[in-house]
Amino acid sequence: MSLLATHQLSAFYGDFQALFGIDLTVEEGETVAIIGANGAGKTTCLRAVAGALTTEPNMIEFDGKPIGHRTPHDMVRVGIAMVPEGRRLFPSLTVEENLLLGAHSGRPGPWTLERVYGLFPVLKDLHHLPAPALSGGQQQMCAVGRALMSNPRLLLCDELSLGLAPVIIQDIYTCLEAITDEGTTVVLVEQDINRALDASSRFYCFQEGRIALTAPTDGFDRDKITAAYFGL
Amino acid sequence: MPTLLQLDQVSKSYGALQAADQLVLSVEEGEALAVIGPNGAGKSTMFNLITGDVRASSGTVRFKGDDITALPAHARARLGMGRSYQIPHPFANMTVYENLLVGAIFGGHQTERESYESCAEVLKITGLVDKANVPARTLTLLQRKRLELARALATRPNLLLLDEIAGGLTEHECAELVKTIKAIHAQGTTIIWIEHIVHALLSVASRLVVMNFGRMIAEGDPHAVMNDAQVREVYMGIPAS
Amino acid sequence: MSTVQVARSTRASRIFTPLALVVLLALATLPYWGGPGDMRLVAEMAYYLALAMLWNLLAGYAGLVSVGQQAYVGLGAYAFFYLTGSVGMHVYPAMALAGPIAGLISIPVAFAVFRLRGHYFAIGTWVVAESFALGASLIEELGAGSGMSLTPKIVRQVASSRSDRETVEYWMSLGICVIVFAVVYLILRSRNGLALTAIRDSEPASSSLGVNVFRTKLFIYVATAACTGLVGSLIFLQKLRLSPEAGFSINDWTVVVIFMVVVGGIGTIEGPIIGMLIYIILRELLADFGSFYLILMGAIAVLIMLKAPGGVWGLISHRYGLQLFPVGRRLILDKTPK
Amino acid sequence: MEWLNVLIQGSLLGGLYALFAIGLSLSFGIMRLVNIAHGDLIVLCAYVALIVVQGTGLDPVSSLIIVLPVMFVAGYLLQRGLLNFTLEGGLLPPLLVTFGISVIIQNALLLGFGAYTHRLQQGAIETQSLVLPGDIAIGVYPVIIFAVAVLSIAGLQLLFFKTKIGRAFRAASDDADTAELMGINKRHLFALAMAIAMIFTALAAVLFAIRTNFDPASGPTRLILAFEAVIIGGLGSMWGTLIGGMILGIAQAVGAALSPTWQILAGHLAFLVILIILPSGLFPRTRD
Repeated sequence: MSLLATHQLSAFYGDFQALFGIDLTVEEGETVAIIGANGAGKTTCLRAVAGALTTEPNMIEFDGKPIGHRTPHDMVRVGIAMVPEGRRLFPSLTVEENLLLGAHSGRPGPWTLERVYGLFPVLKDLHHLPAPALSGGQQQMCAVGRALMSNPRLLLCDELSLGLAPVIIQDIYTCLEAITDEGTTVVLVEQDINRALDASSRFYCFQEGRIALTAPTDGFDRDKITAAYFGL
Repeated sequence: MPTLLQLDQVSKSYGALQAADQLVLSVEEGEALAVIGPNGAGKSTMFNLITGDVRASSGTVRFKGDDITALPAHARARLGMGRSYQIPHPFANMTVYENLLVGAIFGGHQTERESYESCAEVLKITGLVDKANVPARTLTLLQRKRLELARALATRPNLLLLDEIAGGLTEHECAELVKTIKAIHAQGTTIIWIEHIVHALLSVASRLVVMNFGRMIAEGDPHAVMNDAQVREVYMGIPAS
Repeated sequence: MSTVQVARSTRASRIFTPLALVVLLALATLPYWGGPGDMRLVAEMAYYLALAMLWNLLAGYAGLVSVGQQAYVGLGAYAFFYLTGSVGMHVYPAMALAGPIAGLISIPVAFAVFRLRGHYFAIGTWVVAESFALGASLIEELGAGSGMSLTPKIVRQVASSRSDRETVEYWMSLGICVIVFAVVYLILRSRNGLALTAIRDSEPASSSLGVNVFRTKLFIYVATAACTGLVGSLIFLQKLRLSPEAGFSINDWTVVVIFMVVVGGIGTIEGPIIGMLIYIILRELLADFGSFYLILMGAIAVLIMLKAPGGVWGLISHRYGLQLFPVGRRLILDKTPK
Repeated sequence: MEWLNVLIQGSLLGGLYALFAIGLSLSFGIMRLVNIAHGDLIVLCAYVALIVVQGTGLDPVSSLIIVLPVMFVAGYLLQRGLLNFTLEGGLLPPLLVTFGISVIIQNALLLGFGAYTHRLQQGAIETQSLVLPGDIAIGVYPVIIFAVAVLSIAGLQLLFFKTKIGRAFRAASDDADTAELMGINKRHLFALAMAIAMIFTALAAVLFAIRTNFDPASGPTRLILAFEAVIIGGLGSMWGTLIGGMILGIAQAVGAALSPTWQILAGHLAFLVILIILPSGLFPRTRD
């Protein structure tokens, strides 16, 4: 049984349909990447899985149970956490408070404040600062740490590399490896294709709200993806 | 050719975030300029600084030789700037034709009667004739993007700023759009186009600017710029080897 | 010969317009077949409709959700009482000046309250209205807290007998309602109306197409204030007595009006008419139960806002696709059959 | 010395206004809800206290034992059952729904209790006063109200900055949608916020009703005073609300010292002037 499966997942923003019948599966312990151009529906798909968009119950199945109708805070309770695009830290909370907020649902598990600080030592040094005082890379770490604090079985990461310098992105992806080594399942949305493919074992390429291509990452001709993606 | 638009050391910061950092850019009349860069690189911010949606923290913006840094967006539109938004902002409760009419009357200095023909022409160019009398809220994303273009054209701009209007198009639709933009350009409209679909850009643009972290990191002949190692790394994540 | 044409009427509107004219004509002859009670009721309906259309223009079209329009009812009324009583002006020129005076005062007010956004704007306008009320109660020349009355001499300028006066004032109410309707309708059909609808849907896009958002809103605010002032002078000509509480009453001149617009359908021309009728019918039916009709009205407004934000007219026009007062345009190209 | 007296009396009066404002500031700050019915809820609380006092023979302050829990539950239900549904879709729904509630409360009270004025009697404390050097007489009761305001705000600060639920309030105030993605039940949290707001509203109501007469139409004036305190103070901190209340109180006291009829108008004018100079108040929220 897959940890996550979507069945003909469709999603709308008002009158506008953003996803058309997405079928994807994610196995426990896997890291799966979703890539595609702007507006292809990647973020929408993550938001639907996180409960931020209303869908039919059966469209999303988690651990064998239909959960498509649940609210976002319920999703956290069953074990789905999200690192939203653009980090979305709470500006009036300190770094530590942001992390503690991630633990609001009280889901038990290995991740505690100490372990998150162990993963991102820089956050420990800055724990009393308000979140906006952090650099982009530190904010991203804080956002990942905040999601981890809910001890998720499935971690959804939206554009971790957005607006960050390459060496910082490298750091964050190194940490992500440490997280997946714990057995946490990860779904990555990235526009930095190589980064996404390096970190994942399988990928889905989205186009106009549909899955255009899916394959294991290993041995896949990257130039082909790049060509398809950019039309170069 | 005379310079149409000039940015001189234009910067914009939001607190600690430097959204535009010392931008210097000069666009000649009749040029077609392409802008690429990762998400969050500051491309749309540059557009907003040009059109006046956002005021510069420092630096000057010149249009047709005049300093327009202090002018509000509507005054700049009346001087001959038309823009599309990356996320379409249709006037949802007005018909497509009425959407155009706003541009024709206020940005294009036409009376309502004078504008009939030109609005009809724009509808034809942008393939929205069949949708002329439906409320804009019923349009699909694709049609909304076309409406963005159509509305900007209705102001009869000298400078047309296009922000990702080809995103999500099929190969064929993209080719159609390129044809349209080429035709607009051929009529003498200066164009600045932000897009991720590089091949579409390159078939129209004669110059390419690459942005990252609010700065311009490369500029020049499109093919030369695309082969630049730094650009490949920043834009596509292909490590310089 | 142009091949491109624009049509502005709809089939429903072509049927409805003569119908509306017939109703108006019938109402105009009411003094000849109705009693004074009927006339008073219809006059009240007329000035409430005028206020509702004005608030709808302001909030429903220009997005300026003011809860302080009673300021201009009061200002218009005070201007009228002062000009007739203290200055000694004749009733009609005084009434003609009441609107412009309210409009003039609204300009500096606009520059102050336009600095406020959304909720702050709403509260700010209310405080301004309260300040005018308190100000009026401090000024001796305006009768301070006890207010002013129209002397019999002034009242006789309208007509010498009471019944004639009621007839004239009835026609004035009807006339001013028609004038306000025409002003609102013409503004909405004009280029300003086009700009206004655009601004309501998206301010940034309007600016990017050359619409001066601030000036358009200012124009609407001032025009609305002037018309509201005119209506205010008319209301208190009929009431004969003016006090700060009565002139600047938020409940009478704004809350009730907001309910009419919301229940009828905000942002439509038809909405205020329907909302006014619903309010008057409710009030007349429940007249024996004190202020119970207000509780019901409040509950209906809450329900409408939650379940059908488009109001009663929104429900009707959505179901039947009706537009009785078209402000839209249809482009007719030679190749496209309509 | 006369002006010092004015300053002190005005500041103490500001304590009452700050109490009026706390509930409004909470619902405005946390869920961006502009509660037009806030003033009428204050008056409603006063009538609930009146019923309790008349029914049980308790004195007004002791009646809080019953009034506070009742209003806590009422606040929770009001938000969960009604107001939560107004929060999507812009400015108009919350404004008009609370307008509707305001009219319903006012007229229901009018039908139930008539237009008569009422007052709660607490006894001798209402009239006792302290005399400070320089012949400045300060009422004991206004000092108590001011102290209650300070303690209330201090208590709320503790709640906000030292508890888990307070952290959740602050997070939801920053960005309610992201807070939901982090496991916070927005609807429950907002209802709790309104319940807490109602506690302070009830507290303010009883203290106010001991001091001043009230009738079914007393609400809107309290609403405006509360709004003015909140907006002058800015949404950045609760202490700002207290300072906003004090500025309002002082402006009114100065106005009243010039001429008694100027009291309320002076407050409004001070409010408008501050708002024109600083549209987001003295202590604005750093990000909105």
